[in-house]
Amino acid sequence: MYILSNTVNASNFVTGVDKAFFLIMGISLVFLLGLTFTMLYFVYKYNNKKNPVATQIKGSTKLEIIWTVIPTILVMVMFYYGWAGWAPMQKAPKDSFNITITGRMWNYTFEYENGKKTDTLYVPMNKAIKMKLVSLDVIHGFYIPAFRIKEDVVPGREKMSWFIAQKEGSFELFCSEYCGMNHSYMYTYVKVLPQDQFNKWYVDTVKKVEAIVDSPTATGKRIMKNIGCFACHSVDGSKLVGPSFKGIYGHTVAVTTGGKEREVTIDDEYIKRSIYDPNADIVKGFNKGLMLSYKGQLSDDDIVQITEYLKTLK
Amino acid sequence: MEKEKHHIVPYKTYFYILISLLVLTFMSIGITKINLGGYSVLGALIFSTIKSVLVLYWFMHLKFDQPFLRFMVGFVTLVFLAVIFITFLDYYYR
Amino acid sequence: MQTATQIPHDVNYLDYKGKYKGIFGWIFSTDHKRIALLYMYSMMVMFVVGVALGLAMKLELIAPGQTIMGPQTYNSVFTVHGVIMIFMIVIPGLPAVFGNFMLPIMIGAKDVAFPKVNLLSWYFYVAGALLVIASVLFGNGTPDTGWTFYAPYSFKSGTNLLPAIFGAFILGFSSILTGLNFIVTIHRMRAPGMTWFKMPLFPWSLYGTAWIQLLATPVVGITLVLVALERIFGIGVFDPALGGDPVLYQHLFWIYSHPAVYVMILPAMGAISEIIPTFSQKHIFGYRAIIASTLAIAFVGYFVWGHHMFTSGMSGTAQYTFSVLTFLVAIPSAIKVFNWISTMHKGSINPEIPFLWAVSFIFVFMIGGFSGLVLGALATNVYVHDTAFVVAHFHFIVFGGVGFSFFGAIHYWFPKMFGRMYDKVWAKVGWAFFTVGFLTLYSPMFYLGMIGMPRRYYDYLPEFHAANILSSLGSWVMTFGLLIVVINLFRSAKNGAIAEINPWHGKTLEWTVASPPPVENFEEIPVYGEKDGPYEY
Amino acid sequence: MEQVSQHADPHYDQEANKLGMWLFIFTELLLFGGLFIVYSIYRFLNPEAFQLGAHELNPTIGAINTIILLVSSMTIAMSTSSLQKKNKGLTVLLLEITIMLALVFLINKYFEWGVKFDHGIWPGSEHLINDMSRGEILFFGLYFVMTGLHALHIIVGMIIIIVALKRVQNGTVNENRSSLLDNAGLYWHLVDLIWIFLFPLFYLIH
Ligand code: HEA
Ligand code: HEA
Ligand code: HEC
Ligand code: CUA
Ligand SMILES: [Cu+2]
Repeated sequence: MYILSNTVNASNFVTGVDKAFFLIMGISLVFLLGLTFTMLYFVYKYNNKKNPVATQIKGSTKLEIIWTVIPTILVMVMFYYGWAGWAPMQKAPKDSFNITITGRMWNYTFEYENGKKTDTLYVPMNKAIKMKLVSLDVIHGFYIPAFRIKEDVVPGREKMSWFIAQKEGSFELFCSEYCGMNHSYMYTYVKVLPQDQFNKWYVDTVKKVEAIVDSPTATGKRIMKNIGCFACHSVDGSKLVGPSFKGIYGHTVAVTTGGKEREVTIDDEYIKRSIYDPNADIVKGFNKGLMLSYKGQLSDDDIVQITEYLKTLK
Repeated sequence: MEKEKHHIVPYKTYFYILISLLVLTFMSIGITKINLGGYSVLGALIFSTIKSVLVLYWFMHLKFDQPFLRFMVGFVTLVFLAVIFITFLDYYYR
Repeated sequence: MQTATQIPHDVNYLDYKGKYKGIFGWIFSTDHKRIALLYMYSMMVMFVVGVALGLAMKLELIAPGQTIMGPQTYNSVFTVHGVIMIFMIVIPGLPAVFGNFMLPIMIGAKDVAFPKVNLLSWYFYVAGALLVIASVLFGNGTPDTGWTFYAPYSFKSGTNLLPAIFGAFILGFSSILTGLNFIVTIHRMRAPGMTWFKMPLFPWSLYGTAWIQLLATPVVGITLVLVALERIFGIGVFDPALGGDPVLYQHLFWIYSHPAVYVMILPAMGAISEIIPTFSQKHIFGYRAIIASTLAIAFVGYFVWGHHMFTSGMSGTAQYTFSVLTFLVAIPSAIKVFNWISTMHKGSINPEIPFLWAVSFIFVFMIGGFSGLVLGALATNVYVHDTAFVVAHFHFIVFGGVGFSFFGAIHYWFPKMFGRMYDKVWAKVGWAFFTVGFLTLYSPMFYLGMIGMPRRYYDYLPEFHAANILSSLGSWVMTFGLLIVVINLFRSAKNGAIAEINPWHGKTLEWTVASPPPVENFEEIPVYGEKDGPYEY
Repeated sequence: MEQVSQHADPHYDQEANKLGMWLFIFTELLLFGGLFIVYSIYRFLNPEAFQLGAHELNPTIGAINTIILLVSSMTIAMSTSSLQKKNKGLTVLLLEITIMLALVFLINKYFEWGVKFDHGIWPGSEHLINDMSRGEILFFGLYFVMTGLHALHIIVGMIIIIVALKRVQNGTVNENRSSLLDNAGLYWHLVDLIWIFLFPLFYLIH
């Protein structure tokens, strides 16, 4: 159980939530065991072999009042602890470190204030992190079990979530709200680094060092990985939500354009259109409306890089 | 089977009710013509409520029916209003 | 027009030859007992599909990665599983089967108030079910939205949702008509002398249920229509791209679907409230308290829907209001449990099979209910919302509650309905396997939720593996138990020993008529005197 | 004819029929209630857009339709009285008037919607989606759904009234067995009731 494992106090919310959890579980267990054993005892004690004639008791107002009032008090206590563990989640401190989280089918992209984009969430330890949650298509759920936080990412609404990570390490980050086919693959990790290591990472990547790139097409691949194309497109020929990228460059596909079928040869122009205006040409056998336009998220430059990479997928 | 029942409502009662309904309709048109800002919604709703009470009581015979029907109508209305109220707890305080 | 044919009173409803022959004697029959059986058999067909899908999911989840199906299939499977189980099994479940069969007899009436409407509601049920099935078989893909049809995914999905949505709509209509019928029946057709507070508790629970059906179902009806219109025309009401608010969809959906869970459980509780006094041979403890709690659940249950939306971004005010109300609705359930257990106190308990089901009902219901408390508290809900914990909660309480009560009820009323007795030993064996399997199947899901496994997950990380294996094993044990129970009942309906009129020495009116009951139940409408009552042992 | 249906039928329970109809009306109220919730929330979120949208609608047609419905409500209410007074001819006449009024209502609605279509406004139309604010899209979406659903109820109501009319004519509905007519009346008043709220909410509140 997380509650007992090494993620204790991984974030500032753990104590509050777990306290409520234990309290409710504790009261529940007492009642569950108590009532079950009473019941079994009655079944044994007042079995018709031992007790052939029942004593008719029709009720007792006193008892009814007692067992209305006591549970009422208990549930109000439960409510209070539930509320107390939850209330701090509602408002982030002013000096928080800001990250924008964009959910789409089926990956998250994390964007930092300096423009850095990643597919894994890197955060400094012991610092309040405030996340702006944005969804581009359907509702997703931003869920880090170890931190006890969860917030739906709703399209058309700006939502917020925040935490202070208190433990170094790597923790799962799931999409908790069902969002279509690859919902269960929409997970990634939070990497909690000590402040100095984080700073180094943070500044490092700003430079967008091209030097570490081992092949000319790796940039395209990295862009695609970070923005999540591979959630829907494979590179090995298998059909996911969208067509596979394997060998697409230069090939001819059947598409529907404005209701009419036609054949096109995949070239730079077509790829660009597919990314900026995906619903213009719908590849036969695939559904409209799933792929969203990446206008404003991918520059023409990025697309050139992507195209270069796609050319290599023979 | 039950003998008693059926109070026969005279035609002219219905006619008076219609006249009141029409008057209320014109009043509500009138009141929304004057600019009351946010209160015009309230005004219009008040008129609608009065009108619906008239319809319920006379046209729909609630006045002459057993009390428990009136009670049920009131209950259902209250439940509905409570649902709207609770939904607004979300939107109003967002 | 009713023709004045003389209906014989010594012919039971199963043997009666009416105007129509063979199968038409059933599907054109307005006899509430035949309609009840029609419901039961059609539900059973759907139920087999639902169970098979459930088992398929458990098989898929036995190991990470692909086991027997792809992700898209899995999503369709849990959607259809949820839709079938909720809209076709547990919502109509007890009211349509035992309510239809027993309600008129228990209140001393010859039939329900509107027998034709009753039959119509069954036709609606079949039509709705067929439409849902059509969405599986035809068009471009089985619906994959989950039974909740959340916007905006429900109009992004390219699958064949419209028939499923209209199917659910029509099923709602069926449910409304049943509820309407029951309310009128209870108001108008109680036997002379049976005042409201002499009515047995099962009819009382149906009365509370019927009001929920009546007042909540139309809301989901219109919501589904809006989703359909959204898909067809793009009217924009829930589409964020057109200014709509997807969270409003959730409000409307749960305004129905939360009360709907009480539509499921109230009749189940009603049946338990009949079984326990009969097998304790004792007056039910706190008759009026149980009635009050039924009505309180029905009423307060209408206002707690928001607890399904604690992470959707409601205002803080709404969140704690809903949390408080959720906790309040738990109290009447507590009252019922206490009263049931007190009824056993100083009784003369005959631990027959219906009673065993009732006791195990109380046990699993408590577990389900307590996990509901964890979900109702804000902090813990945020943590376990949309995880396997929720799945465990609702299987314990929906399927544990309703399923156990259904089996309790069928073992209780079976001799009355079919005039025959089942094999009691096999019934116990089946019950034992079922209960053990049930606990093995769903308990691990609590644990999975607590370690953070989200629900509706086709694939999972290795750390979730062990508990999932256990759970899958449990599903087989339980199904084995289920098979024993069902086969036993099926065989006994034809070949069981002839049952007595009142094998359990019950005091409610259904035990005064022949088994199986004659066509119009009572030759002469019974009259309740001063001293009579449903639980006067 | 009248004699035939004189004998009391043990299966006929006027009170039960009435209660059944009222319960059905409750479900109808909540069906529209769902839409009213949607309306009130979106109006609350987009007050200006809803006022702009309301300007597009023609209050005169709305008012005329209101009057038509109110009058028809009266005529059908009167018809239940006249049936009790055993005045079959008048009952039939009043029901015919009711049906005519309902028809006029629908014709008005037809033209009203027609004008909207001419302006390029219909659910999902390009004009709506491209040129109008989000709030207005919602306004018109709700306008079409709610008035459309209401019109559907008018049609259903008409059918019920026609059936009742036929039954009054052939005597199966009479002063002793008036449930069908009473229930047709109740249903019709429900339609009226809903319009009483729709009218100001869409046409009036500028
Ligand atoms: C039969 C159906 C049924 C019933 C009766 C209940 C009963 C309850 N449910 Fe459940 N619920 C569902 C069916 C049901 N539920 C379903 C289907 C879902 C999931 C839907 C989906 O998302 O797909 C769900 C989801 C669900 C959620 C949302 C979870 C989430 O998605 O985040 C919540 C949150 O509050 C909740 C709470 C409760 C509570 C507090 C009760 C209470 O009524 C329980 C009361 C009972 C008891 C408390 C036990 C008995 C009491 C005692 C023995 C006495 C001692 C008691 C005290 C000291 C208090 N339920
Ligand atoms: C009554 C409701 C009901 C029932 C009985 C079941 C039965 C089963 N469920 Fe159910 N399940 C749901 C309702 C139900 N489920 C719902 C609502 C969801 C959510 C869907 C969604 O997310 O959208 C869900 C989701 C769900 C999941 C989670 C999917 C996910 O989130 O990834 C899983 C996982 O294994 C599962 C498994 C099973 C199994 C193995 C069975 C069965 O195989 C068990 C076998 C059943 C029995 C042995 C007998 C039960 C008897 C009765 C109920 C009475 C019979 C009545 C008549 C015959 C008339 N179900
Ligand atoms: C939500 C799923 C999804 C995501 C994410 C996605 N796509 Fe697509 N893509 C599709 C679908 C579905 C199609 C086929 C329908 C169509 O043509 O619009 C498609 C089609 C394409 C095509 C045309 C392929 C062909 O064979 O003609 C290209 C090129 C493409 N996508 C590139 C990308 C790139 C680059 C990205 C990432 C920046 C991306 N896609 C992200 C779903 C997706
Ligand atoms: Cu994104 Cu699930
Ligand atoms: Cu609920």
